[in-house]
Amino acid sequence: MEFNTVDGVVEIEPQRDGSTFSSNGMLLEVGSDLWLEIDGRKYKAHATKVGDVWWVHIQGHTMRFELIEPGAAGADDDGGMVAPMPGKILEVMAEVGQEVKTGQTLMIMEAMKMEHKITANQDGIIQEILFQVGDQVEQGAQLLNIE
Amino acid sequence: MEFNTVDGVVEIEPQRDGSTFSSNGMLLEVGSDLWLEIDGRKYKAHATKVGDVWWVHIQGHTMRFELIEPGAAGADDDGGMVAPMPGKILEVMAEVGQEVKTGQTLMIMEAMKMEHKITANQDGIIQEILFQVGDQVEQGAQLLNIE
Amino acid sequence: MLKRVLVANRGEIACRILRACREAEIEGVAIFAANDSGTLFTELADISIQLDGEGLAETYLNQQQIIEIAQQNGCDSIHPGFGFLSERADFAQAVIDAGLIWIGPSPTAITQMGDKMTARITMRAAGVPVIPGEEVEGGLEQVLALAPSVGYPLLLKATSGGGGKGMRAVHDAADLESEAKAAMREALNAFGDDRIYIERLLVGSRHIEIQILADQHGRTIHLGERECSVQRRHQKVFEESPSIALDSELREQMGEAACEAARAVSFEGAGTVEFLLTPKGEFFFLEMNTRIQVEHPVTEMVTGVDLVREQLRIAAGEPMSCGPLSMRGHAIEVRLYAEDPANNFLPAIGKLQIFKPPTGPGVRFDTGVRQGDEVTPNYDPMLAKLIVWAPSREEALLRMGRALDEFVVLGCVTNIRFLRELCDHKDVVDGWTTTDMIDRLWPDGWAPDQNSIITDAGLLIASSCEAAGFGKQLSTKSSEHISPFTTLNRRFP
Amino acid sequence: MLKRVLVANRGEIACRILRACREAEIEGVAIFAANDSGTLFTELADISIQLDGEGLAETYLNQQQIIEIAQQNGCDSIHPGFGFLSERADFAQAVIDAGLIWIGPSPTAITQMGDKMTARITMRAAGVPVIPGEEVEGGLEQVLALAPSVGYPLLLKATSGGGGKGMRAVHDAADLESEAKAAMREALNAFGDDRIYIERLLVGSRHIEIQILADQHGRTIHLGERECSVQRRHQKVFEESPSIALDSELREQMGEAACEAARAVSFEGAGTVEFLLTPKGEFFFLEMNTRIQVEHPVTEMVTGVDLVREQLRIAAGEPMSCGPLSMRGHAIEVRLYAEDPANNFLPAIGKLQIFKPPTGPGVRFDTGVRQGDEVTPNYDPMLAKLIVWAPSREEALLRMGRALDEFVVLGCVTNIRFLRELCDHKDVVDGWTTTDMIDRLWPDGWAPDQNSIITDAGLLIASSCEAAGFGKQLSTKSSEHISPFTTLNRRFP
Repeated sequence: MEFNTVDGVVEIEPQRDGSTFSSNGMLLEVGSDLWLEIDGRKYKAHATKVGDVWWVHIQGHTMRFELIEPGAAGADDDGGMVAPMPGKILEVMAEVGQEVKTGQTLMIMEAMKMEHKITANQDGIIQEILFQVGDQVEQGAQLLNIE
Repeated sequence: MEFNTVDGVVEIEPQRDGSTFSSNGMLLEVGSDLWLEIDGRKYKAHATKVGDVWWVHIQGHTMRFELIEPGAAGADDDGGMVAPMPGKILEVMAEVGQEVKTGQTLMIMEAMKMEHKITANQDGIIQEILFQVGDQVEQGAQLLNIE
Repeated sequence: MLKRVLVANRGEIACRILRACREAEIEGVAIFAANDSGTLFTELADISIQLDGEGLAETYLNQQQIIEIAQQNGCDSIHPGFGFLSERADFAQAVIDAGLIWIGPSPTAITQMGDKMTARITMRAAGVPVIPGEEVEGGLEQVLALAPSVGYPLLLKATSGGGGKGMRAVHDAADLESEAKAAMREALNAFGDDRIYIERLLVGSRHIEIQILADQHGRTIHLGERECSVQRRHQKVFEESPSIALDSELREQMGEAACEAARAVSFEGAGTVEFLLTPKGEFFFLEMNTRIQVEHPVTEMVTGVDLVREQLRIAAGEPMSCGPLSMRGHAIEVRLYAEDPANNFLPAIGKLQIFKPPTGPGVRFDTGVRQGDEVTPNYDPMLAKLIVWAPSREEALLRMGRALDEFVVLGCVTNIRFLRELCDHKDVVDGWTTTDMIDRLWPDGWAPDQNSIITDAGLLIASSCEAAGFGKQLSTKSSEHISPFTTLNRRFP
Repeated sequence: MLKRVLVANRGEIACRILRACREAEIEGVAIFAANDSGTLFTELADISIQLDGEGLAETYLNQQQIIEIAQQNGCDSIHPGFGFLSERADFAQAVIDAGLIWIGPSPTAITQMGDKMTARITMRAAGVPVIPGEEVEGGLEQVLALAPSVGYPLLLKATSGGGGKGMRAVHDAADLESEAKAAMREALNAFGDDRIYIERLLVGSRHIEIQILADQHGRTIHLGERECSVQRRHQKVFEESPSIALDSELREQMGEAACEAARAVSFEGAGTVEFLLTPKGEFFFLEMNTRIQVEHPVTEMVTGVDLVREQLRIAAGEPMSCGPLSMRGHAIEVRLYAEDPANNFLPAIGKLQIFKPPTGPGVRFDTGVRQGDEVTPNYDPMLAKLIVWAPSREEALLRMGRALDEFVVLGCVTNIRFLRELCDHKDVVDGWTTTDMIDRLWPDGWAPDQNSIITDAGLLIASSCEAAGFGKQLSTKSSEHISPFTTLNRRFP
C-alpha cells in the first residue's frame, strides 16, 4: 500500500493475522477500537478516513496519510496550483510566460479574514493564470499552471 | 404508530411534509440533527433506537417509548416475570400453587452488588418457579409464571 | 518521588488517579479484569495489565495477584483508590511487606478506623462524641436482644462496611429480624464479614464530613467540610462545600475534632472524618474513611488543593504543598448513576449510545466512561461525577442546573433528571438538606416532574424518527436490551 | 435585573454568554447566519433567530437588522461578545437609542479607546506611559514619510484594529511599502477603515494585560494580570495568570495604571488594558479593549470572579458582586485553532469527524463546536479554548500537557500538537515568554517533534485500517476535502 506523507511516498504492507496487524515489531488490534502495542505497552489510537486521507491520532500526535489508489493518476505534483480554501484573489503578481522559482509569491488571496500567499511549487514557466483580482475562487479551483 | 409508555399504550401518527413532522402544533425537523419547534422556539433534541425502544432527550428530559410492532405479540404483560439484569437468586419466597397479590415480594436477587426484590406484577396463582436459590440468571431470563 | 504507581482500582477513580500520576510525571499502571478491557482508565494508564480470573474476588480483590503484578512491572507503590481494597489493613500490610509503598495510612490506622466498633471505642476514648448505640459482638441473636435498648428508629450498619452496603434503617421492631438478615448477608457478600452493629437513627440530621491531610513531617490539617446529606439508599448523590449549616466557629470545632480523630490513630495521607450534625447543632462521630473519598472534588474546588496529588507527595515522604486553609466560593458534586430514580433507584444497564457531558465555565467532569461504552451489572453503577464551582451557593445551584440540562445520556437509564430537579427543589435551594430528605420528600418514590408538552414532544420525536428511519445504523439487536416496561413494576416497593 | 439578552455574536463566545445568561436566569436570544444554522450556540439559546443576508456585513455586522430582531423579540439588552460589533461606538449608540441596554461601556469610552491614536493621546494625558511611535493622519505617503523617525524594527497597526488584523512587523525599510499596503488592505476589509499607525517594535517584551471591572456605583477594580506573550501572526495562542514577570508591587503599579486608564474614559463594565513590559521592567500602554476578552477565563479561574456574570450585573445597574482581589494558583489557556502550525499557521477547514476534548480535575473547556461539525472558511478559525487551573505554574503546565495529550481531533488540522510542545518547551517552562518567541524559536517555521516510532505507528494504523475497512461508514466523498499535500508547500513562506 502506498501513502503520500510529509516525508514523501511511503510503502507499507502490514502483516495480518485475523484482526491483528503488525510491522516493525508493532502490533495493532483493529476492533471497534484501535489498540497499538509497542514493547508490551498498549496505546489507544484513533483513525478516520476522509476522502483518500487517513487521519490518525496516537499518543498526542495527529498525522495524515494520503492513500495512493493503485492505478490512479500519480499524486505527484503536476504543476497545477489550486486554492487551498474558498476565498477572493487580492493580487496577481505574475504573468503568463514569466519564469518563476519555487517559493516565489504568485498570488495573494484572502480567506478566513486573513491574507494568504500562493507560492510557486516548482521552478518553471507560467502557462496559465486562471483568475483575476477580485475573483471569488472555490476550494480546489486551479489557479495557475507552471511547466 | 403505537408506543408503550409509562402512561400506557399511546397512539400517534405525526403528519409528514418532507423532512418535517408535526402533531399537536409542534414541528419536528428530522435532518442529520433533530430540531423541535414549539410556539416559534426551536429546541435541539436527541434520539436513538435501542431494540424496539426509542430513547429521546429534549430540554433536559429523557424519555423512553417502546414501539409496538404491528402484528407482533402484544406488549401487555402476560404473567411472565423476567430478570431485569443478570444476577444471582438469593431467596425464593413463594411456592408453586401459591396465591399472590400484585406487589408481593416473590424473590430476592443480587445484581450490581445490591439486593433487588422481584415482585408480583399481577394478582394470581404461581404456575412455575424456574430458578432456585444460588442460581445465576441471565438478563431477560423468565423467573416465574403467574396466572 | 514515586516513579511508577499501580492503581488497584477501576472506572472513574482510576482515571482520576492515573491523570494525577501523569501530571506528577509518575508512570501509572492500570490493572483490569477481562470485562473492563478497553475502558477509559486502561487507556489513561502508561501500562495496563489484565487480571486473571473472573469475579471481584479473583480480580480487583485478589491481593496476591495485584502485588505480583506490581512487582513484575517495576512499580514502587500502590494506590488503592476507594472501595475494593482501599480499607483492607491486611492488603496494606502485604503491600508494605512486599517492599512497596502503600499510598494510604498505616495498616494499624486502617484497622482502628475500619472496624466501626473499634473506631467508636477509640473515638470515645479520644473525647470525640459518638452516636448513642450498641456494639454487637455476636450474631443475629445479639442484634435482636440489644435493639430494644437502642430504641427505634435504628440503623443497622456493617462493622466492616462502607458505601451503604449492609446498612438498613429499621423503623419498627417487626422488621428487625428480616432487615438484620439482609444487612448481614449484604455485609458478608460485600466485605466478607457479616458482623453488624446498631446505632440510633438521628432523624433530620445532616451528614457533615471533614477532609483531613496528614504528612510524615508532623503536620495534620483539615480542609473544611463537605455536606453530603442528600442520600438515597444510604448512598450520597449530591455533595457540597461549604455547608450552609456551619459557621467558621463550628467549622473550627469540627475540624479540630477531626484532626484529633486522625491524630488518635497516627493517621497519614488523605482521610475523611464523618459526623452527623443534629438539628440542635450537636455533632457525633460517624466513622473515618481512611482513603480518598468519592466527593473529594468539591473540597478541591473550594480550597484549591489537589488531594490526589498531595496523596502522592505524602506517600513519597515529601511535605504536603498546601498552605493555610483558604476556602473560596461554593462547589457542588452530583453523582451520575446508571439507575432508575423513578423505580426506587434500581441499577440500570445498557450501552451509552449517546453520552454528551456538559462543558464550559465552572464545570468539572470526572468520568469513567465514554460514548459507546457498555454499562454492565458487574460493578458499581456510578459512572461519573459532575462538579461545578461558582462564587456563591445560589450561583453554583443555577450552574449545576444549566450543566445538567446540557447533559445527554441515551441508551442507559440514569439519575440525571432526578439530580436536575434536586437543584431546583425548594428544600435544596433553602439548604434544608438532611439525610432523610429523599424519603421525606418522595415517600412513595420519585417520578419526573414532566408536563404534557414534554411528553407530547417526546412522542412526536420518537414516532417521527421511526417514520423517517432516523439514525438507523445505531440501533442494536432487540435481544441485547430488554424492554424496561414489561418486567418491573413502575414503583419498585 | 435583565430579562432577555440578545447575544450579537457566534461560536465559542456566544456559548459562553448564553450559558451565563441561563445561570443568571435571564433568557438568551441567539442570532445566526444561515451558514451557522444548527451550531452549538443556537442550541444553547432560549430563542434563535436566523439573520437575513449573506456575508458578515449583511449578518453579524448588520446593526439595523440586529437591533430590529432585539426589538421584535422583546429583548431588553444586547451583549456584543468580542470582535464583530463589540467595539463599534456607533452600534452601542444605536442600541441605546433604540431603548435597549448596551452590555458594555459608553459609546464615548469605546470611541476614545477604539481609535488607537486617540487612546494614545488620552493615555499620555492621563500620565500612563505609551510606546514611542507616531500617529498618522493621512494615508500611505505619510506612513512612508514618518517611519524613519520611529526607526526599525517597527510595527504597523490598524487604527481601528484588533485581533492582529492589519498588523505587520517591518524589520527593513525595503519591505515598508508592501507591508503598509497589505496592512491597510486588511484593515479596510476587517474594520472598514484603512488608517494605520506606527509604533516602535519593542523586541523581547512581554504582553501583559490587566483585567478591569467598573460598575455604575463608582467602583473600578482590577483583577490582576494575564500574560499573553506567546503569539503567532500577532494573535495570542497561550495565555496565563499570574505572570511570572510580575511581583505584587509591579502588579499594583500596573493595576493602578489600568484603573487610571479606565477612569480617564469613565469606563463601565469589563475591559482590559494591555501593556508591553520590556525586559528592563518598563511598561507601556498598548491599548484598551472595551469588551470581554478571549482569554478572560484564566482571570476567572485565578480570581474566582465570573466576569460575564458581572457584566450582566453591571449592565443592569447592580453593584458588582466581587470582593477584594484574591488570586489563587495558576491558570493557563490555550486557543484551539483550525490551522496548520507546520504550514505557517494557515487556517484549515474540514469536518470534525472525531472531536474528543479532555476532561477531569482542573480542566475547563469553552467550545463553539462539537463532533460532527463542519469548520468552514467563513469565520475566525478559533474553535474552542482549553483552560486549566492548578496550585502552581509548574503543575498547571503539566496538567495542560496531560489534557492536550487526551485531546483528539481528526478531520480538520488544528494546532493541538504545537500547543502541546509549547507546554514542554524550556523557554515556556522557565517563563521566558516574549511576544517574539515563536519567530525566535522557529525562524523557519514549526514542525512537529515526532520520532520515527510515532510515524511508523501512524503508518501501521493507516494501512491496517485501510486493509480492515475500519470505520468505513465515516468516510466522506473525496471531493469534499482536498488533500493538503498536493497544493501547498510544506513550509508556507
